[in-house]
Amino acid sequence: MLEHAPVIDTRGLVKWYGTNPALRGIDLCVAAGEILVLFGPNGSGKTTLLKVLSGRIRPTGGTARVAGHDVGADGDRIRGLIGILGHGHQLYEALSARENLTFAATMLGVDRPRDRVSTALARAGLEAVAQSRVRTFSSGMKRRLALAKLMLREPKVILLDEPYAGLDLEATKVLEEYLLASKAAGAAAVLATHNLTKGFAVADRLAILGHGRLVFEGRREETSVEALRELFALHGEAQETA
Amino acid sequence: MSGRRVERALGLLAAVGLAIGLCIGFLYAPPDAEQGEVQRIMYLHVPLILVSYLAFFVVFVTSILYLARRRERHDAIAHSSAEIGVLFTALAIAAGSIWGRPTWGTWWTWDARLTSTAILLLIFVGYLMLRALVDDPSRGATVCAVLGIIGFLDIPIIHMSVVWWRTLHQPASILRPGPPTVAPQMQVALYANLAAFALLYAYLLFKRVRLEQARWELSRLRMEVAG
Amino acid sequence: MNPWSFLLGAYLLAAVGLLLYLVSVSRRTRAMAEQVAALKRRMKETAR
Amino acid sequence: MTLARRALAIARKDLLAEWRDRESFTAMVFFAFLILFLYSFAFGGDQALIRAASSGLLWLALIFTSVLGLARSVQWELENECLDGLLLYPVQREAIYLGKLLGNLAVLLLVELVIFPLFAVLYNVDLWLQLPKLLLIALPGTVGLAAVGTLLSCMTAGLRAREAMLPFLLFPLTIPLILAVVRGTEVVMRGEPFDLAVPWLKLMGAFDVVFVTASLLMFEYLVEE
Repeated sequence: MLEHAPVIDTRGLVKWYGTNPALRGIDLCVAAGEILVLFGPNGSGKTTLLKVLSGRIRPTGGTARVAGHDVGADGDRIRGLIGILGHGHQLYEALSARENLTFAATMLGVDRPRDRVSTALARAGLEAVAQSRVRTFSSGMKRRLALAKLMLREPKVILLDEPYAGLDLEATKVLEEYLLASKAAGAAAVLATHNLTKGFAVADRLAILGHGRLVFEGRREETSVEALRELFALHGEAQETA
Repeated sequence: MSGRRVERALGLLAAVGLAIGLCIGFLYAPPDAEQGEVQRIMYLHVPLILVSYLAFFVVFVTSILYLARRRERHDAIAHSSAEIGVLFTALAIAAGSIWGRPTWGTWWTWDARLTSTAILLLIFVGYLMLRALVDDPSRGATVCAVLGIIGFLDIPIIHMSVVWWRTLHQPASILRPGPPTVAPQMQVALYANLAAFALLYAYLLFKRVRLEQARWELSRLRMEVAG
Repeated sequence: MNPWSFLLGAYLLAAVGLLLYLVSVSRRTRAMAEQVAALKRRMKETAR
Repeated sequence: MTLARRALAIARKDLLAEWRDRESFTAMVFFAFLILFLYSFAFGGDQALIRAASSGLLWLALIFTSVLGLARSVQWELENECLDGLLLYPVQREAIYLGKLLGNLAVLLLVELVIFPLFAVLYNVDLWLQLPKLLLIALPGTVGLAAVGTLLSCMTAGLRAREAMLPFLLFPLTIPLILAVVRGTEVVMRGEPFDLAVPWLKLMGAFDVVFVTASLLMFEYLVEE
């Protein structure tokens, strides 16, 4: 495979929910070792775009290729390459932290699952509560456990949907370390958020999504938080949440 | 428009066919030796049931095609055919029930054929209800395609179980609809009516699919307006 | 019991049922066609 | 092989959660017991009458009860977007269906194991000697019920009227199964020769094969968006 071929490559991506348009033609490229941060107000199509990239939903039109595979056709293969952190934490509250991770490790088919699970728990700082049920966790701890689930392996593509929501400072640091490590290992990442400051800090490239279209795209050097904030205000209210 | 012309021709054919079927059923075929004149309900009841099986078979085939190819047309045919199938089974059960009153002395009896038709009606009423409950049209089409397929696959099993249920534990009823040996004139009447009802089904299906196409057209226009 | 009343009942019921269905499909189709036409008209107007 | 391992992991996770909370199991056993209890009042306390219809009454209670567990099993996955997470694993869809099916089947069988003796005690039915044969009848019946129920509960998940729709679709589709399992149980309970139950066993076998295969083939379409 070509070294510089984009890992994520979409052309004219369109998605309709019944009679409502969510994406209206998205052209996007993300290279290996690149972090693209996607800004956009609620309902601008960020989550839909990530879901299409993960192969979870089928696009209405256009093409999306991830690591050379078409998302519509090769769903199984793509799911093996992607690590995703969604809106919901996707954890089973009746099970303990370790049980959740062990289940995830089995489903992901990672090597030496026991060691992996222990390492991930340690990185997320959850060793002490590994045997406690997720139900007893605070929302910050749940987010960290979801993060630990993501860290069970090294995906080629990382998709993060509002990762900063409900994340405490310590956990934000864990997330950023993980992102940088993955980037160094050559992973491509798409991070959707409406937190401009935090998003700007980790981005290589930035894009703004408004009403299902890309209204801005550029490298970090070419812009500033202030310029982004103005652009963002044009396309919907910016919501600065810590 | 050739579609319209085909539809009109089918409508005409079905009307003529039904008229001929009625004449043959009432004038040409002799009254039944045991049941007398009432037996003529058979020329309504049996074609309705058989054509509704055909309708559900069409649902089965088009549902498979929809899952394989995701064409709106296949879903439109499946949905329309299911609706007509439900209408026909309901009418068949009503006619059978009216036939049962003078023959068995009750409006309803757990006769094998009547029972399995009733079960079929319940399954496909569920299909239509499910269709009405799902808001996203493509999700509704997929879910209903799955239900249409398993509903049809269930038919032979239902039929077998109900027949065993009625025969393994109690003697078969002596008076069953449809005499054991059918007179040739009766067979002619039955087949003529069967053909007429099949034509009627084709006509209704054509008409109903056109409604579905108009619905798709409308949602496509709405998409254009919105985006 | 007169067999003809049962015969008439069965056939009449079927006829009424089929006719009602036919009418319902026609009406639904017409309503849909009107909506399509109205939408097309509105699109033309906005295009101008 | 990996398919089987992952299906088992899903079923194990379901059962582990069920073991911790006993949410479905307790509700189901209590509900089934309540129905059995109510029969006594519906039949005016006539034990002989209830015994005569016992297999039908028993299975009716179990089938009504099954809806609770089947609906809960999917509802549980919808919380916190767990189902989305499950579908994002690099796992064949068949494994997910099989896993959910096995989990449902295990819970249903456990409920049956508790309800059979309860029924025997309540209505003075001599069941103990017949228990192995009864289980032989119950197993294929429960497999079919769980197979159709798992598929349908995924179809109706997230719908507006799912509580009503699941039984509305499940009961008519499983009528052959209900007939077969009721007649089979009747043969066993009355101490009739077991040969009489064999055709019903075959029918249930055919039902199970048809519906498990069809569900495996179609589950993929159902969870896709």
